[in-house]
Amino acid sequence: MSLIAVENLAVARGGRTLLRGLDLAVQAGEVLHLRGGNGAGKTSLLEVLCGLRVPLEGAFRQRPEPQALHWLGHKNALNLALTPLENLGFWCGLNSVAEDALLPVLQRLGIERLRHRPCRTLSAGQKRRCALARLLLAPRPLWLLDEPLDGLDAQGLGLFAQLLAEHLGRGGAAIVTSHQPLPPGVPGVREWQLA
Amino acid sequence: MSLIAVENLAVARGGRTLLRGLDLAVQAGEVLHLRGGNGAGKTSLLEVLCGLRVPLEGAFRQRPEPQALHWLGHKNALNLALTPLENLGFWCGLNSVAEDALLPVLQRLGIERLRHRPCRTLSAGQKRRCALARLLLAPRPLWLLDEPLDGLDAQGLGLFAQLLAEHLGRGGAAIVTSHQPLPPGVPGVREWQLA
Amino acid sequence: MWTWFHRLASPPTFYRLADRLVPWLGLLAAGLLGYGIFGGLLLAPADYQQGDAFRIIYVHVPAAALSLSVYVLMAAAGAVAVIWRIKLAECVLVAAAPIGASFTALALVTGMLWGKPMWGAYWVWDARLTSELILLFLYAGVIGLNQAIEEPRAAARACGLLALIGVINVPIVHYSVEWWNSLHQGSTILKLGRPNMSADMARPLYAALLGTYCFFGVALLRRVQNELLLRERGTAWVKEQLRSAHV
Amino acid sequence: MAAGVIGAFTAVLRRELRLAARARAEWLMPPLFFVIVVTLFGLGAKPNDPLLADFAPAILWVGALLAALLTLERLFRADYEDGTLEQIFIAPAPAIAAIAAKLSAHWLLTGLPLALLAAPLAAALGFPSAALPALTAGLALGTPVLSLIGGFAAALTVGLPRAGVLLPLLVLPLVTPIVIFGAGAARAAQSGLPADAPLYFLAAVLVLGLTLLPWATTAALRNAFE
Amino acid sequence: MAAGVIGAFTAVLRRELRLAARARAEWLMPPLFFVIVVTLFGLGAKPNDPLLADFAPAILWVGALLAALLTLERLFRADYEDGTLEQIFIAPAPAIAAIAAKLSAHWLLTGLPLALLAAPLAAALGFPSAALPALTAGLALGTPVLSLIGGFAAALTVGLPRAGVLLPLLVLPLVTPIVIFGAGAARAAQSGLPADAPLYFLAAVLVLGLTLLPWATTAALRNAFE
Ligand code: HEM
Ligand SMILES: Nc1ncnc2c1ncn2[C@@H]1O[C@H](COP(=O)(O)OP(=O)(O)OP(=O)(O)O)[C@@H](O)[C@H]1O
Ligand SMILES: Nc1ncnc2c1ncn2[C@@H]1O[C@H](COP(=O)(O)OP(=O)(O)OP(=O)(O)O)[C@@H](O)[C@H]1O
Ligand SMILES: [Mg+2]
Ligand SMILES: [Mg+2]
Repeated sequence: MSLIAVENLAVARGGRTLLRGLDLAVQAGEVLHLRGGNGAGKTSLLEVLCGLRVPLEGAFRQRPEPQALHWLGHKNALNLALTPLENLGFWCGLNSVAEDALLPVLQRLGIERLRHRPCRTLSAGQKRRCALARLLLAPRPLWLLDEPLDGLDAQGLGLFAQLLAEHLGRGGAAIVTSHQPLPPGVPGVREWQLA
Repeated sequence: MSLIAVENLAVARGGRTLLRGLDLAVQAGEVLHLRGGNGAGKTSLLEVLCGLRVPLEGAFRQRPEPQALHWLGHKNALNLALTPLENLGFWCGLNSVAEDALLPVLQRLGIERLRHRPCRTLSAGQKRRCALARLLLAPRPLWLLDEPLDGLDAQGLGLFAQLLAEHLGRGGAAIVTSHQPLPPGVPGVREWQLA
Repeated sequence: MWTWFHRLASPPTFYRLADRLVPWLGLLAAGLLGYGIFGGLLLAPADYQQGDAFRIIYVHVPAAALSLSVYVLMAAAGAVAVIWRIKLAECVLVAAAPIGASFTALALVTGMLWGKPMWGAYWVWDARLTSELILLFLYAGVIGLNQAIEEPRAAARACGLLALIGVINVPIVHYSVEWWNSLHQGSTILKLGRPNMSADMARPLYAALLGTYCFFGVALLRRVQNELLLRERGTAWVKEQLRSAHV
Repeated sequence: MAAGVIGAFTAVLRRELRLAARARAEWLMPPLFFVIVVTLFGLGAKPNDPLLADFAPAILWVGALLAALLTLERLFRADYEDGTLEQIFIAPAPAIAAIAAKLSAHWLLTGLPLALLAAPLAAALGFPSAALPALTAGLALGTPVLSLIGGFAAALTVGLPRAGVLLPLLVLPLVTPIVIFGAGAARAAQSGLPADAPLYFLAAVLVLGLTLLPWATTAALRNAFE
Repeated sequence: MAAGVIGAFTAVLRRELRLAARARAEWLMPPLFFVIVVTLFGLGAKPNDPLLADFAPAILWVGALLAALLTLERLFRADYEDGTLEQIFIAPAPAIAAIAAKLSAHWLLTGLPLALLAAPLAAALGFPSAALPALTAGLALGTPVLSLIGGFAAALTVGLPRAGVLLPLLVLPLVTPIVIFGAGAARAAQSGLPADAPLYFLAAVLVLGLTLLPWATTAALRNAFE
């Protein structure tokens, strides 16, 4: 069974059609690595897939529920005046997710020491880790990730690969954009080149 | 002759000393690739080197003039309501640089078609290219670049390597942070690992 | 019915329909307005109280009535644009705003000119007058919002939402003379059936009123056509249209 | 689903109040501005000038409105720019819960303090104390509408480079009826007339606003993603 | 160096005006805003209330203060957040040239329109035409000071996101004397008294502000980088 499937999708930005006639389906246990030049439309496509943007044409054959997907955009969705703990705690409340997992998740991502510091004072990679923490706060089958590797150091890349592999092992799936190759250790990667 | 040299530098953020006793000098024709984990202090160090931040200790043995360095931070310094042409034109005015080079530079970076669109409508990589354009608008011997590869596609990486190589060929130098290895084709790269 | 509606709302169909409608509507507007102005300014007898000053009515009342009707039309178009995302409705909304603002300004200016001889001042802080001024600001808000948002479709939908909320001001303008004891004349003319105005005066007024509606129709259709060409540039039917117009 | 709605509402409300506590300056601004407006008019008049009391309803109402305006621009902008709004729209709970919480927080932090401050300020202007209940009731009913309409306008202009100037143009025409009736109620009470009619009108507008504007605001914000 | 200073100043000024002009209707917004503020007071009062003329100076000055406050927050914030401010401080020309240009642009876009519009607006409120010069002169002298003080405050808040609790407490009291003297000059003229004393005071404050505040603002912004 596919976790998300679209048919004959067309995506437009500012009156220009970027993608057309796209058929795409992602199965459990699979990572779709979206590639394409700058401006190819990867971000726009992900926004359509997660329901933020209306496609120009086409339909979902299988549309995931909001409870079934994680969206990690280019922006980290962190309020800079709040601490990681407060930011993630807010996300938990918004999604009716228990907050018990917060501390272990922060530990897993190596930012538990920073949890009481306002996000304004975190480095670029530390913020990105904080955003990635959401993926672990609630188990959701489909991850839509836009440039998740941005700003991560070598250790961070390894950690990300590990998290993604575990997610796939539990029957999850992911669609990931990244200009660099995904780090080694992730099984089931399928590349998809946008025009 | 080194283009920049510091001695016994210490850098602190929020009361915590990140780097201490750093001696560093960069010669013409050389690229210093700063590496280090998330939060190691790479960005803070670059900000000290370009004069935006005051170091905790230490001194410049050789301090570049403002006219002699380019600083490309993590942020692109683009106003999203203005077009690339307007943003870069403003930069030229601010730096008393002639605007004739604007169009060829945009062409070189492959964003001349976008020059009349507000930057809000550019993709992440297109914005980064626009920020990189400043490096070519005025010839300056020292480039300080914080994660310049962020968001660049494969073609962009190649282009960056080419620009950097040309810069070095003209006797320039650069200090670059990047978590990914610098693209092949850049001579004279020296890695420098921060604690 | 629904499919018919959809076909009408498709840009090329509407564009051609508008082309056919405009000449007739224009003719009608010219005739009615011609009679209204001529009859009002020359034929109708001078008012026994106001003398010739009352003749401003032939401009003031049509402009004021249009200023309200156009906003209601915008709100309706806004609802269609927001709910069904129909491009034509977006164009109607955006195209109507400047016309409506002009009528509002005209009503204000003629009213002020009339107010000087009648009430002794160009401006008084009266419910009718002030609410009409606010209507002008509401139009300005729609126009400003449309210009400020760069993505045209998003701009039109934002304007649609604003027009939907702002339309509550229209009944306030209309009923202001009844709700507050206003200096301004009550609703008499527009109450059909029992006009308390001599027929010589009333007939040109009705003609001018209808003629102004027709004129608005012409202006709106033309503006919508422009808006459609602009938004659909690059599509086959626009290229076809331009070719046949020898542009 | 209901649990999700309540959870989202309280999560957003908690966060807003926490943010306000973090940058206290932002929320001190409206009451301060309010006090300054009143002081300014007070300084203009002669001491104990009865004119001041006559004009007090207008001063207080316009002051409240303008003070509320000051904070509107910030209402959604930060969340739009840092991506939080995306998370709100993507969350399982309907987005309107979060939006309603933001609007409530705005009222708690600006409208409510102003309504509470009005009585002492009015007294300082020589406003008769018998008429204070009508003034306060009017503000209590009217300030939520100011927050609702203001939030709607802020949603329409979120993400615009210079919303600062466009925003008042959108808000002020929409709120004028509120100001007219609110000031009207206070004036009626001041001259010993019954103030129920305008207060009922304000209550009706509040109910109307509560049922319509959160939806319109949510639609306007969603629209900002295209 | 002088060429660099002038180049930087004009580059920043051009950019600010261009940003303001991006939405074509933008330059119409400040005047509309003032007209609306005046209208609001007109509505809050009884129809044709003669009190309006008495309070006209206060109304116009509150409008000026509010226009300044509404637009201040964004004066440096966008540039700080997108990195433009870094480029300004790293540029060869001294940063004060760019900062002065930003402050000038702010006055051109908010203070100047009000000073120009004050006369017709005051007339609409029934303000005596003999007193108009004093009112306009006061605004012409006072609005630049509002921009300067406000800009300084905005610079402080850009750098001190959390510690800025004291800020509005500092800023609003700082501008109140300006507003009070400005309104005082108009009121003096209105009652036929000489208005020179408050106008001289405003002029003195303006000179002082022009010599001190651009530097202080630049220092506050530089401070924001640590
Ligand atoms: C600036 C001043 C004025 C404004 C803003 C204004 C506004 C309006 C508006 C909005 C209407 C349309 C009402 C509706 O359709 O419900 C109207 C109608 C009318 N106005 Fe004025 N007006 C002004 C001054 C005057 C003056 C000075 C007179 C003459 C004494 C006047 C006479 C009329 C008449 C006779 C109608 C038609 C009323 C009817 O029977 O429906 N107006 N005005
Ligand atoms: N304003 C601040 N106040 C306090 N600490 C800060 C502040 N800004 C950054 N830091 C801390 O300083 C350290 C260095 O930050 P910096 O941004 O220089 O790291 P970096 O090496 O560039 O990391 P990255 O690879 O993630 O970009 C981090 O641990 C960060 O948490
Ligand atoms: N708001 C907008 N209005 C008009 N065009 C836009 C808008 N946003 C994006 N675009 C254009 O749409 C195209 C796709 O953008 P998108 O962000 O999806 O690209 P991307 O594949 O994610 O690129 P990158 O690799 O640089 O992140 C780009 O050419 C961009 O210029
Ligand atoms: Mg992208
Ligand atoms: Mg960094």
